[in-house]
Amino acid sequence: MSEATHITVGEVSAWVRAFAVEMAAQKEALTALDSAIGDGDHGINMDRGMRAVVEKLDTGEPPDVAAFMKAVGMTLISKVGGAAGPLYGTFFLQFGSTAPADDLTPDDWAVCFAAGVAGVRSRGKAELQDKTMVDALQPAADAVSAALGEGASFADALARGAEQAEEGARATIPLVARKGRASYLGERSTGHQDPGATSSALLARCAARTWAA
Amino acid sequence: MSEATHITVGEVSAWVRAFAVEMAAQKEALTALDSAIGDGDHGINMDRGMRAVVEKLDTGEPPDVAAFMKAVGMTLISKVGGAAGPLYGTFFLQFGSTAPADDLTPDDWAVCFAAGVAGVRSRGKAELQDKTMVDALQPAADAVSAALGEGASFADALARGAEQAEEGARATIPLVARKGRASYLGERSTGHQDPGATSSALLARCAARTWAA
Amino acid sequence: MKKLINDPADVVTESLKGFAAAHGDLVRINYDPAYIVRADAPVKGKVGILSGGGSGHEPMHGGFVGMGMLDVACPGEVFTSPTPDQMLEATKAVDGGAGVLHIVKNYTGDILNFEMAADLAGGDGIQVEAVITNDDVAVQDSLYTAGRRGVGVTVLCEKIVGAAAEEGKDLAAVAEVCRRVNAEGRTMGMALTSCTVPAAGKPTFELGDDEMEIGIGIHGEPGRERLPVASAREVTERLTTPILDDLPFASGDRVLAFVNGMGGTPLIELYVVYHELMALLAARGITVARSLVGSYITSLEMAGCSITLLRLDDELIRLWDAPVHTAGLRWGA
Amino acid sequence: MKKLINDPADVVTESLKGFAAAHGDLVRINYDPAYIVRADAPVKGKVGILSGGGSGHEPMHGGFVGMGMLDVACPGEVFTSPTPDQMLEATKAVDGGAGVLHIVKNYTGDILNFEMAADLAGGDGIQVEAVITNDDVAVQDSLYTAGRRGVGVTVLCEKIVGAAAEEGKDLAAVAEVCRRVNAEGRTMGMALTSCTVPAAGKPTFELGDDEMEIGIGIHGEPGRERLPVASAREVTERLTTPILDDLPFASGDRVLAFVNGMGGTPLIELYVVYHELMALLAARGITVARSLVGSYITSLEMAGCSITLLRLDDELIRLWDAPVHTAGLRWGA
Ligand SMILES: Nc1ncnc2c1ncn2[C@@H]1O[C@H](COP(=O)(O)OP(=O)(O)O)[C@@H](O)[C@H]1O
Ligand SMILES: Nc1ncnc2c1ncn2[C@@H]1O[C@H](COP(=O)(O)OP(=O)(O)O)[C@@H](O)[C@H]1O
Ligand SMILES: [Mg+2]
Ligand SMILES: [Mg+2]
Ligand SMILES: [Mg+2]
Ligand SMILES: [Mg+2]
Repeated sequence: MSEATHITVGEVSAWVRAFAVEMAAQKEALTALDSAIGDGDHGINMDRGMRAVVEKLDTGEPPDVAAFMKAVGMTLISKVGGAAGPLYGTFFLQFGSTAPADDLTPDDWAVCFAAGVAGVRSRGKAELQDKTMVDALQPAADAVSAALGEGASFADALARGAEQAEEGARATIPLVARKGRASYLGERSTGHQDPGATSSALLARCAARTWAA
Repeated sequence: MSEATHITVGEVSAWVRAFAVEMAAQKEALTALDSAIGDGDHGINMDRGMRAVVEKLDTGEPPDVAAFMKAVGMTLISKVGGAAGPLYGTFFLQFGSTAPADDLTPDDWAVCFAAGVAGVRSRGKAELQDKTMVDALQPAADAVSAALGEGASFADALARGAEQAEEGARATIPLVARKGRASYLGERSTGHQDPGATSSALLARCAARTWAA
Repeated sequence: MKKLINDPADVVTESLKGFAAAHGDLVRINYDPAYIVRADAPVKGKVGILSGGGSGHEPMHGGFVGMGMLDVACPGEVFTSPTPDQMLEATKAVDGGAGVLHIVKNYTGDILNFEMAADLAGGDGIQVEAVITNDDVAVQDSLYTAGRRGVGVTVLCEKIVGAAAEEGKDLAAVAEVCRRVNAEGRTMGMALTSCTVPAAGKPTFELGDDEMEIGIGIHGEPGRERLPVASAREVTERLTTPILDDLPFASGDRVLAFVNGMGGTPLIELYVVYHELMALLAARGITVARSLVGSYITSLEMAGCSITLLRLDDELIRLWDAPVHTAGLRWGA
Repeated sequence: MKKLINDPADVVTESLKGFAAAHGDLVRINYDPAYIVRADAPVKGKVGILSGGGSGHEPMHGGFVGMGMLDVACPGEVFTSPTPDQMLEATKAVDGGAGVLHIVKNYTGDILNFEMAADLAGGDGIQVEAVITNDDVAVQDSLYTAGRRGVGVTVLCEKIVGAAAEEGKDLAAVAEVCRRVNAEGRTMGMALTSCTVPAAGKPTFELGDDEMEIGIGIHGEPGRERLPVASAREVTERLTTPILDDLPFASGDRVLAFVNGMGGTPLIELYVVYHELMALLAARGITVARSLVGSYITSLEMAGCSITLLRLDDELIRLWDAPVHTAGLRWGA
């Protein structure tokens, strides 16, 4: 069991805001990836959505993690559109509705994150290896719980999660897409890293940075 | 008075067919002139029309000059369209309806040609110097009658007519167009030779060649 | 040249054949000489309405043949006026005994060919009146030009005059309505790209990636001025101001506002222009009583638009609203 | 990028405002969230018909809102599906108590957002059925793709289903008609040029002066194959054969033949393609009972076309012929 750190809504907010900064910074890079195998708007969509999230938060942050993450999810759902909007929106909604009333323990956080990933999978029906964000999110969720189970610190667990997410994103390069727009390309979708998996790996990396020891 | 040569329908036919050959040969050149100040189709229009005339004649030539020239005029009117169709059509129609029943004298020819020019002018309402075919046709008509009046041979008279027509066509270069599409350009129409005046000068030149001594 | 055509020499005929196949319920097509005529022509006792011109402006004119608009249209070669023999046969085909109105766009070629057709028809004892449209404010109207070109107002004339004829007005009255519409309407157009005449195979004029041509006609004639591309707001302003000043349109006027696409410009852009136009007219106190937005008088695949304003009165509104059933314009039927 | 727009970020909203100004008699527009709704919505006791998708396909979908077709349309950003909150508000706006049908083009983004909207609407006690259109034969339909894209048939669904709803059919019956139209229809498209998303500022794909792309979608997605430009005859054949073989259409079938322009291709060319299509269908013994030729489901200013064939029966013909009154399609009213 990991030691009982208290994860506050303030820390969760820092994580989400860090992700927003990252999406702005990586906007062009993500869009370039999407141009290769999609319709070239993933970076634009994610940046538009996370900007809206930050604007919303700046008008007043919800008091607890549950309400906070639900607000994030609803904002993404109503501002992004496309595939990424409902998928990321579902991730945050599920994370929020799984969160306890008060602060989170690392195990709570891992359970919430896993619930978010499960939400993405049931919403998008993607399996591992379909060349989607699931290929980054699922390894991250698994690595964090495993690490915590082995007694790792929350910081270490998140670091491992981020590594696995990045590894999973890189591993999408040789895959043939089976979901989303990229699947129209069939074989021609190989040789390119999936944009959604790439933005998801950044989400995991932001968590690791936020709670770094 | 000029000596009473007999101008046969066969000679008139040779003139018209020579003009058809000339229009095919000058198609690109005339179209280029029209591109500069019009819509770039004068050569296409004249070639299309004169081809149709020759096809019609090949199915059987009318017996006399009057019928012959009316047939030429009607064919141009029904095949060319645009400004040149009715104008050249009118020229040949008027030439034909002015022609006597039997062969023509040079004076008859001059009167018929002048009638054709008058027809063009009343149809198109163009004055001299308006930068149109009239600037070639009128000088040709005047020169031929004048020459015959001074006792010149038909061949010499036509040669003078052709020279004046060519001179008139060249003289359109500095003019500002006041009729037809070119007039939309206003001042920008100067510096280009008028395509219709150019084709008309070729008509006069073909006559001179046909009846050259 | 990138076009969905076969031999450039056949494009007009093949397109007519496709049109005939698609709209056999509305029209019959004669190919030699070429004209598109109302399936139920001639309509006994009704003034026949004929228009025509070069092809490449679709749906004008063939797309406007039908109940409440044209009885017959004469298509010429691309951008070349049709010929008198075509017009004569077409005139005969729609003479229901009340005479035939020729609606002629003001281009020398069209004028001369229509004049000859009218002479020939008169010779055959058919009463013909011709009305010339010349609404293009981009051309200065003076003794020293062939005068203003007939453009967007022609479409509105054809609709309104068609309704007047359906009402049973006589030839003189129908021609009078046509002259009034032309007198009350003004147009100006612009191009973002040139167009390519199939027979020519290359663009009629060259336009840089950052240039636009203001004051163009509908045959790729050069325009009034060439400028750097500008916003829809600025373009709309450049087209509308000369129109407003020319009639002039005044505060309190009721107008029909017509934003026309040149062939290659999609609706999403035309509605942006229409939005800008509404702002300009509101600022001048001009009321938009009716509107038309779409590609109705085109220049092949040219990208660009034209704006036409027509000052309306109650009669013109009633005639505009009257039922029309053609391939290109349809309502109330 | 040459377009008649202002700030690319405003093109959708400004175009909507222009549309609202031009068609205030037909529709009301809500801007936040954005939807275009029938002026007389909700129609008591009638099944509400909702569709939506990215903008840039005009007149689809907003141009099809009105009597006999859609009750409401949700426009997204250019080529980006709209959002569930939009769809939820739009669904509420047209629920006349008989439930609401969502017509969804098969793209992951559209599917996911519509699914969430349906969940939300269900939560609010509104009965919603969703039907997915997926008629694009250019995409192989397999477990290993997101499936075929929804394209031209969507337009025909919206017309026919709209008529079914006006007839008073209940939600299940209306949805059934929609599924039948989708099942009986097939489409394939091609591009002569790419298109430029305003926010991107450069063409979505590069195409040489002598190249065309066969099997494109309506978002500038790359197609099935890139070939040298060919005649209208060859292009029509390349689009039609896969359609005919896929359903398959058989001798004796009656079809609706729909030749659609992608936005930058003029009517004169679409009728040439239609003429070629008629020849191909006649050779197969297929009867063309109804037709539609024009630019109805577009890809911004892309030059090109798509061909859709829909197998008809008496009921579908009756519903197709039923009155419709929208900005984009109108007859019998
Ligand atoms: N069915 C799905 N399940 C999970 N992720 C998906 C699915 N479909 C698409 N994605 C993800 O969405 C990303 C594309 O997002 P984005 O470009 O914003 O949306 P769109 O494809 O609508 O333009 C893809 O890179 C992929 O990772
Ligand atoms: N009103 C007119 N009177 C006499 N000639 C004219 C008149 N208008 C035009 N033209 C002649 O017609 C020529 C153009 O012919 P063409 O290009 O075949 O017709 P269009 O101008 O219809 O394309 C001009 O060069 C000019 O000489
Ligand atoms: Mg994308
Ligand atoms: Mg010319
Ligand atoms: Mg011409
Ligand atoms: Mg997208």
